[in-house]
Amino acid sequence: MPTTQTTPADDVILETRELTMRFGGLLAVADFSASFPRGSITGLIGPNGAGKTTCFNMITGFYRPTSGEVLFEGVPIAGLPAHKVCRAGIARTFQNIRLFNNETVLENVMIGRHLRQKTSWLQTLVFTPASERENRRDQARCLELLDAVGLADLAGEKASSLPYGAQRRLEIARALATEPRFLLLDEPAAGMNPQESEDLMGFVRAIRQAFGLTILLIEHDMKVVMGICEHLWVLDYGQTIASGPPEAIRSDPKVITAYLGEEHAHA
Amino acid sequence: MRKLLLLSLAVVLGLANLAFAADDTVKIGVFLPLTGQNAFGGQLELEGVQMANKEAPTILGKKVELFVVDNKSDKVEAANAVQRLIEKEKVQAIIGTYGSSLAMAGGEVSEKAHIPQVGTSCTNPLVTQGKKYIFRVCFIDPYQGAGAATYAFKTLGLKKAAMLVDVASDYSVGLAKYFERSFTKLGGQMVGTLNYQSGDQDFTAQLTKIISEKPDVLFIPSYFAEGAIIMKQAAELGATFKIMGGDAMDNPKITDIGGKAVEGFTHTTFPYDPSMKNMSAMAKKFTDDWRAAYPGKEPNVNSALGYDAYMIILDAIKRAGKADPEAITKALAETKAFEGVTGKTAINATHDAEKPVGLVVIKDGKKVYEGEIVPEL
Amino acid sequence: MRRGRTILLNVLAIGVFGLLLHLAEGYCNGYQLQILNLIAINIILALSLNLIYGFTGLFSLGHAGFMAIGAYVCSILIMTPDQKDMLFLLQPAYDWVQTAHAPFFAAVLAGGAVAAIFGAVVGIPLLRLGDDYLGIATLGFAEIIRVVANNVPRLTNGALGFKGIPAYADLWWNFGWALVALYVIVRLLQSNTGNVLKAIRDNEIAAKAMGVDVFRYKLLSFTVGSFFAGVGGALLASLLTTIDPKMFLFTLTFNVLMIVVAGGLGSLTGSVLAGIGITVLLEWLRVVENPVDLLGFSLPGIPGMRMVVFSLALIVIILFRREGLMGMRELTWRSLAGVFSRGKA
Amino acid sequence: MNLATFIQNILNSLTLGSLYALVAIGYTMVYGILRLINFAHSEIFMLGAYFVFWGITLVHLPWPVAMVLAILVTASLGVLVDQVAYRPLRDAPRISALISSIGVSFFLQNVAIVFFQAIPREVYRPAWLEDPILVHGVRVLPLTLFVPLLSLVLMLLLVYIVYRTKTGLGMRAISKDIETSYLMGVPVNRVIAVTFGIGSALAAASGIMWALRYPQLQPIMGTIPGFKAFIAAVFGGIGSIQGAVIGGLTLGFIEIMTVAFFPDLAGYRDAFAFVLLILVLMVKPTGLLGERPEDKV
Repeated sequence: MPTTQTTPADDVILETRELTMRFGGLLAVADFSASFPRGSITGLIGPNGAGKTTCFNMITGFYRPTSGEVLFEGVPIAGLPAHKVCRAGIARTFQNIRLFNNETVLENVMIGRHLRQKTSWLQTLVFTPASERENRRDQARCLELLDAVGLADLAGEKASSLPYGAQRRLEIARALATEPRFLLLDEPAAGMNPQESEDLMGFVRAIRQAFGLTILLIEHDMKVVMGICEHLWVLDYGQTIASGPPEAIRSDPKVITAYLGEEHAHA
Repeated sequence: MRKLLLLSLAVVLGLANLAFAADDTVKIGVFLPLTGQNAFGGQLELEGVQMANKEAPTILGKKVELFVVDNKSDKVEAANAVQRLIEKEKVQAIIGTYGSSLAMAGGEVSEKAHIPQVGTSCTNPLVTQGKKYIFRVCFIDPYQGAGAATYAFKTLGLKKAAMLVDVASDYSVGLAKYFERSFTKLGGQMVGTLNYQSGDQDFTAQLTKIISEKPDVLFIPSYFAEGAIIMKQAAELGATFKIMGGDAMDNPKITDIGGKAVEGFTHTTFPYDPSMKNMSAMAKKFTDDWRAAYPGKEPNVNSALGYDAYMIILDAIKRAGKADPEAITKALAETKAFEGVTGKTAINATHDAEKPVGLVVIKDGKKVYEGEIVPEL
Repeated sequence: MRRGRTILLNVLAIGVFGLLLHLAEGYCNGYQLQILNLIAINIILALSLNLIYGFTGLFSLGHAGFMAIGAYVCSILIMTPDQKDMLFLLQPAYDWVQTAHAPFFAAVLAGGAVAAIFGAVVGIPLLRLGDDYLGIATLGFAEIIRVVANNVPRLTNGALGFKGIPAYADLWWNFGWALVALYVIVRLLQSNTGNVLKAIRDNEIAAKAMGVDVFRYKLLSFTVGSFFAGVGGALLASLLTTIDPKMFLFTLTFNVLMIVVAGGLGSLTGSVLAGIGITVLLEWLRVVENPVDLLGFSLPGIPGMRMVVFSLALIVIILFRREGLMGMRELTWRSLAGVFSRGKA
Repeated sequence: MNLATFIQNILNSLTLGSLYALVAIGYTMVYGILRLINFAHSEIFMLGAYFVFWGITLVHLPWPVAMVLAILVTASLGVLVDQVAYRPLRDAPRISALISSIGVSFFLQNVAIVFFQAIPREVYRPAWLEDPILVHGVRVLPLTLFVPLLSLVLMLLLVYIVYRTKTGLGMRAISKDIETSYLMGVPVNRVIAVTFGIGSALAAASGIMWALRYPQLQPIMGTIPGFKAFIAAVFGGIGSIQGAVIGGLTLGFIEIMTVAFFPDLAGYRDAFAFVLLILVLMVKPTGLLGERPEDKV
């Protein structure tokens, strides 16, 4: 299996070792071993049904891998429940947007703050200074985040009333509120027009910079993938078929076969 | 939409106001279970009350007006119903109810409001315990349970008894206890007590067990609805023991529903039954009037108790000379020899009616009034 | 400042409300007071179920069970040992039941607390179940409580239940507790924990991804809801002065559920309004069972008609206004002000 | 316990269990397709039994004719209930339809109380069902055998409909994915109506047999059997017909056998169903044969 280590191992923030997922008889992901350098933007690509989202679900604790290990900053996290993975510093978005539709934009982001809050609701009951202070501080912080994604004006709107692109950005803002060090984006550009995709690329780079993130994204829009990813992993039928910098992947015959079928590979 | 709601509200309120009454009437409230689990008893008693009202529509020259409220076999509703009768309809006396727990829930309210209440068939001792304003025209369960036990042990010579008890019914649990107490005191042996819960319809498991214990008599302190099915199932399972029950089994439909299975079934009751041989003049009049009023429908003891509850209040008003709640209460407590359909009634110190325990046996598909028994306590 | 004004308005409203209660106490007759008291208790019950179901999305049908627990615990504590001596006719009470005694406030609190403990204990296994399964399992829990109450006469006096429970639950206690319930639940929902509960309702998976320990918060909501269900049951016991297992049939839960749905799942003010409306409606509907003299025609009263009309009303409400009175909206000072200023315009 | 008593208990369990199973199937069919707990099912059950009664006493129909007619009338009633009270709520949150079904249940029960009155009524039973046969000291009522047998026939008929007819195919398609079924041209509303019809027919059949077995008619007679049958359906895995049958039989056996072996627990009998249910759900959160809905992320 081709693995190209571009940075020294001690600077790897997340590493998967032979991560495997079986659903009954179906092998969804087989022996996915990858490592993600701190501060990088990595793409996970492959045709539909290749097992990309399954990888996300295993890393973020939604699935317990059949076998294999996930190391986050050297600590094994595979099999931990999702909320503990998030607490450890890994946040994600979803392919089909999952917002809290009946709540306001600001409330959506505040939920991301929740796991970093120290005061309990019982303190809110009697208006203790500590809880009041914390709530004020976190609201201010969430508004900053919304400002960063360009949604500050819509803070009081119901999340479901936002246009599609704004919903995607809100989902990212909400993920950022959990103070992650590793962010997984599942098809962030889906449903966007070329201009929006262009903006998205700038946005992703900007948040990496601003929040000191390492980003892993699933994306079908090759322009986006090639535009911002520094490294790519390619899955097909659960198997890792290629890995490397975008230029190398672009010309990899195995990848072309996977995407376009056998005859194109030799064309 | 909202306007429509307001409008209909206004109409409803308007209707309520139409039901007001003039001052020269005596108002008697009736709260009975007309729906829900005890409805069959409540409906029969209501018919008795209504017939009494038809026969004696006035007292002291005033018209007697009835206010009927359904307590839905539910205690919360029973308390509400009495509250409503007292506050809204301003009744001077209350009749009700079938079912001890309902009577107690309503009784708390009457007691607080100082309005006399006369129970129809609520046989638990607690109903009148420590109450000044609560009376009843029926006897109480310890007395009835002892009557059944005496009859089984002494008269029929049955030595081994089993019971099938509804644990969710205070009536059933209480009566069972008193039967057991008397039966063992007399020297009988209890070979098994099995339980069920109100509303159950399959008793095969319990009955199979009881049959295997070979008792001489099975006592079922059930309500009529369950009692009839129990007997039917017992017969199907080949039971040969005698089955006995309490006053709640007294219902004209018992032979319709039970068929051959209820043949020989004996239950205690208040001393009235249309099949009574040496009927008092009062009972005879009631029976004839009933048959004239409701052709094709036999009178029963619940109707008779409803009738008596109404009449005993009127009797008290007559003796008091006025329809004031306190005066009615005083007169009720002093009732010594009220001639009712269910026999000559005296109200004792605990406000219970003292009357003999009657016995009914099903013979050849008919209810036969066997006579009366004096319980040996 | 807007917040200061809200607090001022709230304090004022409570003051006015207190005055109204005082007037009601003086001028209302016992029947009307009874209805007012039932309104307060129904509001407590509806708020607590709305917290569990409307705001956290936990389909729970176990309210009658928690109410039963609260009612029994409170009753045992406020009845005097002498009273209990007389009550337990068939079998004597356990010694600790016989001797336990507490003042009313503590007894209600204890009723709520024991219900909350039960809530937590059954919640731990049951809250892992999905919606309908949770509903049926909690309904089962409530039925089990009732069956046990029938079968442990030394604790509950079996089917005979308790009579003559001291009637401490007056307007002040009932509405006082209703205010406490309203305050606690409002503050809980306004806190970020409240946001988390609503997040779980809206999208459980996303909530997990946001680091929410979903199970813990479900348990929190369920326990707080059970607490107030227990409080409601305790107050009901003292208001009615008599309880037995039959009172806590599953229809009781459905009555509460109906209030919550009619008011709007996820609207506290909706629950309050529907609590008032439905309690009053149920009383008014008695009219349809009374004989009516209408323009010389006399219609006989039909027993059972009330529930026919009531169930019909329920079906019509759900068919034509499925989100209930308020939907997920709340009546706030701001929205009220909005209504009035629009009225002027 | 001697052998005769034991066999007697088995027969009792079988009768009770097959009745539960039959009612449970009605719940499970509707739930499988609409994810709706049809609380009105127990009232349909009650009405089915009453219709036979009216057929015999008012119209003087022969018993088998009255029975078939009652089943047909009840089936139409079930379809009507769906059309009036559930169909307008297909796109509403599921709680709406649930509340509606509670409303319908209250409504039908109280209408029955108003019109039929609460006094229990007798049930006509053909004589050949009543005369016991003695087999090696065990009394067997033909009725005790008739009930499970007829239940079996009805269940087989149902399995045929679901797995061998086009309508059955539609039902299975809808229960998998209602949206896609619309797109694939399944006449969804008609199939749902048929489902309600069949479910209600089964409820009527079981109501009639229940009334034969426990011979009494009451407006509230459906409540407890309906409740327990629903538990049986959930226990077996709601949505699965086989599950409903297994659940119903298991419940029947547990209720009877626990009382038979532990008579002191008879007072707790109504709680067995729930204890059992909760225990099973702890281990299998969707019941014995229930399909685990895929946790799509």
